[in-house]
Amino acid sequence: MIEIEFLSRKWKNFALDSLSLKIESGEYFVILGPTGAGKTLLLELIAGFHSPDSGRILIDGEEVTYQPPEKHKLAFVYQDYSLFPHMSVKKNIEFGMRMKKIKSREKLSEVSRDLKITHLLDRYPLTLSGGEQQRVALARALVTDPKILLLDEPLSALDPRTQESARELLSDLHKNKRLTVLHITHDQTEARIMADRIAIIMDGKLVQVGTPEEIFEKPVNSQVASFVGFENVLKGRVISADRGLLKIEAGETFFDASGEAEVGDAVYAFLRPENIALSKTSAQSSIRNSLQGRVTEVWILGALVRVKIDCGIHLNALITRQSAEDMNISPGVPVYAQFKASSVHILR
Amino acid sequence: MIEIEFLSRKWKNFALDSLSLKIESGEYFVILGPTGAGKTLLLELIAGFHSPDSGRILIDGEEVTYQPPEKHKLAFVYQDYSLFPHMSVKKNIEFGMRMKKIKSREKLSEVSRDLKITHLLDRYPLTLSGGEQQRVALARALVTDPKILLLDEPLSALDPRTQESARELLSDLHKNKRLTVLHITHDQTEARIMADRIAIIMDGKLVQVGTPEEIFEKPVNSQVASFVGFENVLKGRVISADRGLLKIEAGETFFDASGEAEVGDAVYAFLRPENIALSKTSAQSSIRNSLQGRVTEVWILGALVRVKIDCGIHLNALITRQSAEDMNISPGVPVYAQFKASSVHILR
Amino acid sequence: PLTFVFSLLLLVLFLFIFLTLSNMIFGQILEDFPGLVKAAGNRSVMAAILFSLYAGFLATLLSLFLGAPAGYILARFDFPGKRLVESIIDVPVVVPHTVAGIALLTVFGSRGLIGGPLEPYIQFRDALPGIVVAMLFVSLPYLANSAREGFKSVDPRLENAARSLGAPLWKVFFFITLPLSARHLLIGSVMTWARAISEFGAVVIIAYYPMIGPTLIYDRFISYGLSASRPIAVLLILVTLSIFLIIR
Amino acid sequence: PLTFVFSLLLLVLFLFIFLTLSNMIFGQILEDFPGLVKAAGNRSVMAAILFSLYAGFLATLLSLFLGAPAGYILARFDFPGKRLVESIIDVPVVVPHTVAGIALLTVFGSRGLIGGPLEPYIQFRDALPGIVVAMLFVSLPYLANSAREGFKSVDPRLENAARSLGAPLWKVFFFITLPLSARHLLIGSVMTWARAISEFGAVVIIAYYPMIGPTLIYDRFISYGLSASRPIAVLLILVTLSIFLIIR
Repeated sequence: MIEIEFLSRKWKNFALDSLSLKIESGEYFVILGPTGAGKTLLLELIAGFHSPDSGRILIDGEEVTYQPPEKHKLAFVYQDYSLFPHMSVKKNIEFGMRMKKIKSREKLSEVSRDLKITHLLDRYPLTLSGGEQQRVALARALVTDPKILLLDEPLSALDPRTQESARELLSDLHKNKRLTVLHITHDQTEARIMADRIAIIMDGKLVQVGTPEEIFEKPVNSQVASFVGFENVLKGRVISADRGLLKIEAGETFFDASGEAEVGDAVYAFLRPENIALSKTSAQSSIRNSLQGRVTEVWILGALVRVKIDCGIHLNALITRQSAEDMNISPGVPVYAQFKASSVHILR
Repeated sequence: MIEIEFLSRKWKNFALDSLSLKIESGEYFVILGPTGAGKTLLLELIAGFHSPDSGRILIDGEEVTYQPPEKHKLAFVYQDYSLFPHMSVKKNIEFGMRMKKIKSREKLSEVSRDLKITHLLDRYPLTLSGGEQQRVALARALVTDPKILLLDEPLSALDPRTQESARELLSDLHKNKRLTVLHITHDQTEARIMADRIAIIMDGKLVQVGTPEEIFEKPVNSQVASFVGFENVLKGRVISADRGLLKIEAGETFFDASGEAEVGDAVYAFLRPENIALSKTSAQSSIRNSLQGRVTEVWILGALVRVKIDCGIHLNALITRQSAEDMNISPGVPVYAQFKASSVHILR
Repeated sequence: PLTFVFSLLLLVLFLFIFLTLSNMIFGQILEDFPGLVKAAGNRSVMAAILFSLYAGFLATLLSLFLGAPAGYILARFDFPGKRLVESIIDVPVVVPHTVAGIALLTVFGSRGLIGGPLEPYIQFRDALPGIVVAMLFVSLPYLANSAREGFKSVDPRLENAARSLGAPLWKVFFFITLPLSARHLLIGSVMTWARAISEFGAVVIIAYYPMIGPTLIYDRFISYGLSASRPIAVLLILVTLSIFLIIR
Repeated sequence: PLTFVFSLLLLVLFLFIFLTLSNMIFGQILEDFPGLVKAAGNRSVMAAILFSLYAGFLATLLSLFLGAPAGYILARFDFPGKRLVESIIDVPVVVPHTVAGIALLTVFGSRGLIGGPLEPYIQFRDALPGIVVAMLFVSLPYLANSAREGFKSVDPRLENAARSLGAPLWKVFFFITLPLSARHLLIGSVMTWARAISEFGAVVIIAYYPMIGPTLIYDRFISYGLSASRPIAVLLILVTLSIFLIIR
C-alpha cells in the first residue's frame, strides 16, 4: 500500500501541488495525464530519488519520505528501461541480488523463464530490441521479489505490435505475482485497458480518481472530458427532467441525455465522436437520439473516417471506412446522426 | 516534370538501386515507403545536395544530375522545416528573394497572407509552433515562385490536429499555384489522402507506381500488401473461376473473391482487418462472404476494437467500440465474419 | 558519506587553485602595495605586458584565418587520411614547450627552412614575428578544434535549405554557417588568445627579446628574485583576468 | 571554389605544424645522427627525460584523486556559487606559465603559506614535490573537466535504477558511474599527463634543479646553443609521442 499525503515539490519546469493519493495493495493503479503534468516526478518522489518540499510518503504504513531509494523496497522500471550497458543481461539481473545479498541460482533461472529471456542472458542490452529490453528490465526489477512495481510509461517506447504483448505480460505479472502496480502514462487507451483504478493528474494537481468507467464515462470537469476523448461539447439548457432522463435544448436542436439536473439548468453535454453512428434512416427511440443533418467534411484516417455533420449543432463523428463507403458519405450528403442518451455525459 | 533514370547511390546505411521514375508537371506525387527505405536520400539527390553514383536526373527536360542545388530551381522543405534560427521569419522568407535578386514588397506580403503568417513576420523561428514553422518554411520556399515543391515527411512532426489543417493547406497550394509536388512519407493514410499517384520504395528499390486505388487495392506483391495494411493473408487454392469471381478453398473453409486466376492455382488472398464486419446473423450473398466463427481475442484500441476470430481460418477484424459493445463481443462469443468478395485481393 | 568525501576533495582542489593565486595577489597588495604601483608605473613593465597582449592578438587573428577554414573542411568533408591530419593538428598541445621552441627555431631561424630564404625580408629570431609564430604554433589547435565543433553543430540541412533557395556555397558559408557558429568561434578565439599570452617556453627560445610579460617575469626572477618579479606577475594576471571578464 | 580555398588553408595549417616538427626530427637524424645517439647514451639526458615522465605520472595520479571526485560533484549537484567554482578551476589554463610559477613559489616556497610550516618535513623549491605541484596546478583543470563531462554523460536514471535495486550511493558510484565514464577518465588522464610533462614556465621558477626534460633543453640552449639542445628535444618528443601511440 502506498499512501501519499499533501505532497508538494518543484523541480525544473514541473511542480506537484499538495497531492494526496492512496494505492491499495494488489491494485493495478494507473496515473494518467498529459505530457508535462509531473507524472514522472511523482513516481521519482515515491521511489525516493528526490525529496519532496513538503508532505509525506508511506509505504505499507511506514514513512519513507526522506529515506534513500534503497530503503523504499520497490521496483522501478523507467520508460527507456535503464539497463546497465556495460553488463550482460545476466549481470544486470544479478545486480539487485548482489546488492541485497540474495544467493539463489533458481531465482535467476525462474525469472528468466517467466519473462522468456533465458536465451538472452549472455547478450548485452544495446543489442536487444525494445520489447526484449523491457522484459529484461522487468526481470531485473522482479528478481528480488518486491511487492510494489513502479512503471514509467512502460509501453510508449514500443512499436504497436509489441505493445499488445507487453500489455498482456504486465497484466499476467500483476495477477500471478500479486504485485501492486503503479503505472504512469499519457495514453488514455492504455489506462483504460490496464487499470483497476485511474488517477488523472493535470498541471501537477490531482483532478480525479476512480475506476476506468468513472473516469471515461463521468469526467469531473470539461478539461478531463476533453482529455479523455469527449470531443463534442454542446452547450444547452435542460427543458425536462424525468427519472434521470433529460431533454436538452441546444440552439434549435433537441436531444435526450441521461444524468442528474434540474429543469432550466444550463449544462454542458459531452459526447465522444466514436459514440455517434451515422445512418440513412431515422430510428428515434426513447433512449436513442437521431438528429437529421448534412455532412460538411470528411477526413480519411486509415481505417477510420472522421465526419463532420451539421444538424443545427455541429457534431464530429468517427466511423469505419467500410461503413462510410457503404453509405457513400461525402460532403453534402444528408444523414442521421444517432447516439444513445446514455452516451451523453452531462456537467453543470 | 522530373525524370529520374537508373539512379543509384550509396550513402551511409542507405542505398538506391537503379531507380527510374517520371513525375508529370502539376502532379501531386507521393513516395511511400518504410523508414530506412532511402526516401530522403532520393529527395536530396533530386534537389542536388548529393551526386548520384550513376544515373541521370532531368528537370523539365534539362539534365541537372551534377549541377549544384541552386541550379535545380526547386523548393525543398525538410521534415524539421530547417528555418534559419538567427533570422526573423521575415528575413527567412526574404533569403531566397535576396539570393535570386528579386525585389518585390508585394511578393512577401502576398505569400504571408496566403499562408496566414503576416502576424508572425517579426518573430524568430524557435518561438513558433510546429504548424507555424511549417507555414513559414512553405512561404520561404514558395516566395520565389518555383514550379516544383519537394516535401520531406511534411506532416510527421505535427500533432494530429495540426496535421489535418496542414493537409488541407498543402492541397490548396498544389491546386492554386499549379505546383508539381513530390512528397515523401512512411504513412500510408497520408499517401492515400494526398496523392494523385504513389510510388512505393522499399530497400532502395522502386516496387510499384500507380494511383492510390491501384496501390491500396492491387498491391503487386505480398511485401507491399502487408505494408499497405492487408493484415490478413490467407493461403488457398482456386476451386472455381467464373468471369472474375473466384471460389477459394483455404483449409476447410471456402470463400469468394474477385480476381483473375485459373482453377487449381495456389493463391494468396489479402484482406484488410477494417474490411471485415462482424454480425450475429449470417447474410451470405453472391458478393458477400459470411463465415461462421468464434471470437478468440479482443483488444480495445481507443475508438476501435481489434477482434481475432477463428472461422477455421484465423481472421483479424477492426470494428468500432460502439458496435463491439452493441454486439457484446468478447472471447468465446459466436459471430459471423463478413467481407465482400471485392475486398479480397488475390496474388498468385 | 560519499557525497561528503567528494565535496571535501572538491573543496581541496578549489582551495589549492584559489589560495595559490589569491595568496600571491593579496600578498602583494597587502604587503607591498607601493611595489605594485611602481611596477605599474614602470614603462618597460607595461610595455612588456602590452606587447604580450598585442602579440597574442596577432596570433589569434592568424589562427582564425587559418583555423576556421580548416575547421570547416574537417567538419564537412571526409577524405582519406583525415584522422591523421586531425592528430597532427592536435600534436602542439602535447609537445613540451621548449621542444616547440627548438623546433620553431630550426625552421624559422636564420638558417632554417623558412627563416633562411626570408632572412632579407623578415626576421623571426628575437623579433615580433618569432614571438607570434611561437604563440601561433601552441594555440592553433584550440582554434581549429573549436571551429570544427562549431561548424559541426550547424545542421547541414540548414545549409541544404539555403542552397535550394538559390545561395551558392560561399554565400551559404557567410550568411548561414558562420553566424550560427559565431559563439563557438568567439569562445575558441578567446581560448586561443589566452593560450597565446600564457606561453613562455616556446617564446623564450625563439625570442628572449623583445620581452613579453612572462619572459620579463622570468628575467626579473632570475636576476633579482621573487620579490622583484611578483608585482609584475600580479599585474599581468590582473590585466589578463579583467580582459576575460570584459569579454564574457 | 570556397571548398578549394579552404582546403588550401587547411593544408597550410597542416604543413606549418607537420614541417616544424618533422624538420627538427629528420634534420637531426639526417644531419647529425651520432649526436642523437650520443644524447640517448648520456646519463643526465635520459635521467631528465625519465624524471619528466615520472613527475608527470605523479601529478596525474594526484589529479585523478582530486579531480575525479570534484568532477562528480560538479556533474551531479547544483549549489550556489557553482559557476564561480567552475570558473576558478579553469583559471590555471589561462594563467601565464611563469605567473603560475611565481604564485606557487609564494605559497610553497620556504616562507610561503604552506611551504613554510612544512619546511622541516618536505621541501618544494628545487625538489620533486615542487615540480609535481607545478605540474598539478597547470594540468588539474583538464582532468576535472573531462571527469565532469564523463560523469555527466552517464544517465542519472541508470544511477536511480541501481539505487532502487538496493545499491547505496557509493556502490552505485563504483559499479555503475565509474565504469561507464572510464573512457572519459582515461582520455582525461592522458591529456593531464601530456599537459604536465610539457610544462616548462611554472616548473622552471619553482625548481630549476633537479632538471626535467624541458628545463634541460633550455639549459643546453642557453649554454651551448641550438645544436646542443636539438638532440635532446628530438629525444623528448620521440619518447612522448611513442608513449601516446602506445596508450591509444
